[in-house]
Amino acid sequence: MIHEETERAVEALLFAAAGPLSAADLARRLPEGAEVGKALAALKAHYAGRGVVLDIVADKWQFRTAIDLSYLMIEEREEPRKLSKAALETLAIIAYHQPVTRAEIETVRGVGLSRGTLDVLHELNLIKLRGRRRSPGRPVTYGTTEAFLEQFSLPSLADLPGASEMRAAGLLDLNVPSDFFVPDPSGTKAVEDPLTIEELEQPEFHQDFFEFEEDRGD
Amino acid sequence: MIHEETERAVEALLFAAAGPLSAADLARRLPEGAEVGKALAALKAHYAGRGVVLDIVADKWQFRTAIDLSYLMIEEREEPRKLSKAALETLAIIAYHQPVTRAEIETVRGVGLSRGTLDVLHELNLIKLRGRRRSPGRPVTYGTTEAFLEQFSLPSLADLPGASEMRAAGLLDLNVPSDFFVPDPSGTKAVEDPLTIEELEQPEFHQDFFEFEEDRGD
Amino acid sequence: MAPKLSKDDILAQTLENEVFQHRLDFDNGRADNAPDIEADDALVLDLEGYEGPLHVLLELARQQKVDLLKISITTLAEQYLKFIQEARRLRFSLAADYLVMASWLAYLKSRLLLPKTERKATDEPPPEELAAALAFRLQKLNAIRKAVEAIQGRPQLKRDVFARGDPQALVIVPSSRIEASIFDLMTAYVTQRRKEIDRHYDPTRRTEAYQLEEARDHLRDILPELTQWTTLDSVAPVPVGEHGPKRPSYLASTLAASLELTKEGALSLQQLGVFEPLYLRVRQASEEVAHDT
Repeated sequence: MIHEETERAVEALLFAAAGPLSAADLARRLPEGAEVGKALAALKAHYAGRGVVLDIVADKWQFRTAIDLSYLMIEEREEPRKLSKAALETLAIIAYHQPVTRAEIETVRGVGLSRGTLDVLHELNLIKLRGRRRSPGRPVTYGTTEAFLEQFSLPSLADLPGASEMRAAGLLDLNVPSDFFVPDPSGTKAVEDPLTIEELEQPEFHQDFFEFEEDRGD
Repeated sequence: MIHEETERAVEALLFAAAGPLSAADLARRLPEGAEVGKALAALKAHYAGRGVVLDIVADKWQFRTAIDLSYLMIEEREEPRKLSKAALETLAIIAYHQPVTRAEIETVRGVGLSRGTLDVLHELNLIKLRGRRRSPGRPVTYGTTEAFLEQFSLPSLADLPGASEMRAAGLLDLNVPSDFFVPDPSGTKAVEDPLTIEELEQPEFHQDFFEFEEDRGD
Repeated sequence: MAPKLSKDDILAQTLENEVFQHRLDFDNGRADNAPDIEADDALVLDLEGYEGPLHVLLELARQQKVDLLKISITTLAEQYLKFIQEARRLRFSLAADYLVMASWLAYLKSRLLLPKTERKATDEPPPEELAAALAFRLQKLNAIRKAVEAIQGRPQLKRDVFARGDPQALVIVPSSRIEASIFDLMTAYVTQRRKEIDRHYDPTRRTEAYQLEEARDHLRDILPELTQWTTLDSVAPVPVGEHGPKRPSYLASTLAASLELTKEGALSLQQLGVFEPLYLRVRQASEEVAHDT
């Protein structure tokens, strides 16, 4: 193996390795007789002063970013959040069945809704309070927000995939009854009253309301 | 920021990052006015022929080991999941014809698409739902993901091998000429109106709503 | 127990259909005497390797070694028909779409072979156009097959090229974006609705089916009476009262039973065309002789 090739090979191995490698580790992965020491020295010289340097720690070699550039490494990077299964499921029901009450969400899910789930969805601004159902107890109804449409790149609620798309995507199989029906959330349902301006403007409203409902629910 | 410093900074950021970074991603982390494009070009030239090279995948930049050194990377290699012939063909049709509906995939292959095929491609994060075709029934369309471009080392969809030749020969046209009617026992007939040349040439036609966001982000 | 048809009912019905009997017999005879296409050169039959009829056609077309747009569709049709014939001879169970394609190709071939002057003017496009369209479709599939090879030939991440093995994680700030696609949302929705359906499963709502066993017995009982072509409609029992199986169930099970009896060689089935009534008749000795030769 000519020297230049050994240098390239060592460079690639150190780069792709999951951790620091010793000269012996490198030699083991290269053809016999490869001059690993010489290649490491050449690489160290090549990278000197660059944004990435070749470091030796406890007899093992590793590429590191230059110390003086560490300020760049703490630059924030946006990582999309992962929703819990319960939150995603709740969001899906709110999206399709809106306006929907908490009790209705629980009926579809078959389990009680923990407070945290709705909180998370509120916090991410994916759901909002829509109004009050004109039924006994006048329960508050939930719906999705503009941010929800943006998140899923939907021009409008009418563009939420319906039963035929679910079927096309292979989600509905033959075991699903033929009368399986996915509601169209864009339809107008005037069976609820809008929330009053006062209710909406009270910053504590959400909080209080949740507490209140939680208490009643238990 | 002087040019040399920008180059070092970009080098360090690309090395440290867990995935490919776009020029915009890099610019956001650097002082205003940093000439990222120039730095990237200089780095690409600097690394040319070395054991590690600077690649463009999915319109983003990433250091990767040189392809001729793959034989050394035994410990790092992950055998890619073996895809069935049906899955590979489906993936190719989605890649070259996107956005494409399920019915169109079936028309090209002449057989119905089994449920598992799309599932596997979804699971491997190679395909995604792109939007809905603006045609009767508004069928859902599929496209490939960034992970697909990363997996197959493609700078962009325009770099799909042979795509321009296929397009020139009319082979990427989703219309079947004349009243072609080979019987289709799967019962899945494309329910779409044929697209006119004008429609195909309108940029916003192809732009399904799922892309809004990407476009806005750039 | 399923109500039986009286002997008189069957007789009246068969008499009405007297006119059909000859036609049916004629068609039947012709089908039996159709000359076998010779299976001379050994075709490699590996249906498992093909996804569908279009894939088989493409393979055959590639053997002609000419531009896919210039292949001879009549040759291709012959090759395909031979392939299907051979597959059936070797008792491969063929999926319906292979047979549908075979009959379509046979039809197309016959139209292509007719001199232009003899062709009746129909609403259908000229056969040359259909042939060109088929060739184009094969070319498209072929292009995709080449694309598969081209894509697989690309340097693949973690197989041919490798990214940094130990990236220095940048500090991550959670964003308001969530990692969920519309597909995830649909899946989450369907999962729950399915659970809901399962929870509300009501076994009393089950509809009763006409048991296949019962249908078989019923058909065997009346078999000796079916000496003339008789419609499935008149053979299948009619529901009595509100309980018990519905008419479609009677029809379906009787059809299934008649297919079984036909397979056993006790019965003949005949249909004049798609969506036409199905006719049943007890198998006659002469038929069996004709079939064996």
